[in-house]
Amino acid sequence: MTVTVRLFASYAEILGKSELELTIPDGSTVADVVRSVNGMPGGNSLPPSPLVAVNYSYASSAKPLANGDEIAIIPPVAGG
Amino acid sequence: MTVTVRLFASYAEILGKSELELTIPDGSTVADVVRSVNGMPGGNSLPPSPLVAVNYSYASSAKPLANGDEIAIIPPVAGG
Amino acid sequence: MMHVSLVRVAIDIASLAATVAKDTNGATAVFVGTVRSSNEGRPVTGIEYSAYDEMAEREMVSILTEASQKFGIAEAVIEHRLGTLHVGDASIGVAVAHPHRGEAMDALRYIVDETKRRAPIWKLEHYTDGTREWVNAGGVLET
Amino acid sequence: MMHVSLVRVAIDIASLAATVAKDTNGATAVFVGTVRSSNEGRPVTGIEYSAYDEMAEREMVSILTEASQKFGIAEAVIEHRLGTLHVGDASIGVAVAHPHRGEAMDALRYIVDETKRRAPIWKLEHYTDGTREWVNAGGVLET
Repeated sequence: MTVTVRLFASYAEILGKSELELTIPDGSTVADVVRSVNGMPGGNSLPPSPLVAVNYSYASSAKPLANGDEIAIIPPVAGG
Repeated sequence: MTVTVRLFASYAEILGKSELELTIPDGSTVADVVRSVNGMPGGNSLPPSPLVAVNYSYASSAKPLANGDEIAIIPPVAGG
Repeated sequence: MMHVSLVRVAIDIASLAATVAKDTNGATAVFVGTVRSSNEGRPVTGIEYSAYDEMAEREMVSILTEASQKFGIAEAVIEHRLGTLHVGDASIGVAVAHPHRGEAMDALRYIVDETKRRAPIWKLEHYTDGTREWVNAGGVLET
Repeated sequence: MMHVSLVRVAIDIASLAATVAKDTNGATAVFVGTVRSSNEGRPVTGIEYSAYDEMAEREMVSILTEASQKFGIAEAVIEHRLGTLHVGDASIGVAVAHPHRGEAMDALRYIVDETKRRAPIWKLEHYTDGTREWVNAGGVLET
């Protein structure tokens, strides 16, 4: 299945991109996607367990994913 | 000695006046002035121990007064 | 900038906020009290506000001084309107600024609560049936 | 009226307050966050705000819904600005109205705190020495 991964702020700078498509095995979880991103060039500068949202809601690392999901890796927020 | 007594809001309506001069014996206290006001026409509708300010600060009923003091009898406040 | 005033014109929330603005403050908290269309179930047409002016101003200055000591605020303003107000009109405006939001909101609450508790200001409420009543006149009295 | 928005124009505090005004509400509480001239001792020239727009809006709507359940508020608005802001510019404006002041101020604090904690929005701070830094990027990370 294919999912979209979105990166923001410092994480987008570190990886040099803000969006990518990943093809992953059925049954993959948030943790699997994070591990893939950590393995990309620059990805080891990201924390091993960052905040993640799936389809615009915060999600745990154990959450199983579905085809077409949008996974966002969220740097520490600093709004306001 | 002579003091000024000021009345406000419902208390001014009850007594039909907002200011009066009182001549009182030396050594009089806030409580003595309140007792005088309670004894005036309508004054028995005021509480026996109202909030009182002397010279613009809240004061206890035992506070001794001086010539020229301004004693305000303060109905329950309801600002804002 | 600490400032208190009793006014007889409309309270302008934007100018209150501007009064406390400073480049070192990241947080501005504002409270506005307005005349409600009903109070304890009775429909209200308006409220007449009156005050013991000289004392109300001193009491509000004391409250700002206390807030400054408690919360470290250096910018705060209280504006209280007097006279006849109609439903929706602002009767009180308080603005506080501080470098950080927690202190700004703590100070705002303190100033609003203490002003309502201590400032010698009274409301004569007018109802749609033509009657009127001093608000809180039957409240608990303390020496 | 509950409303959230991400904007790229100046936040107008008077119009925020007007948005939540209603004759049955006696209390309006407003918070405005502005860009400070220094952060942790470093002189700031400006901040670039960016967001995960779709999620930030949903998260802010959730926060207003929670505030409505917790504090009984029916009128609240959050406006967050994005893009390049300079010292003194407002980055966030929150306004809440309620019949009574305690609930209005409780809800204000809840909405401001939760928005700062949960809305996916980031600040890239620019300093007078020409350097820049993602604010809080070294903060505690949680899953």
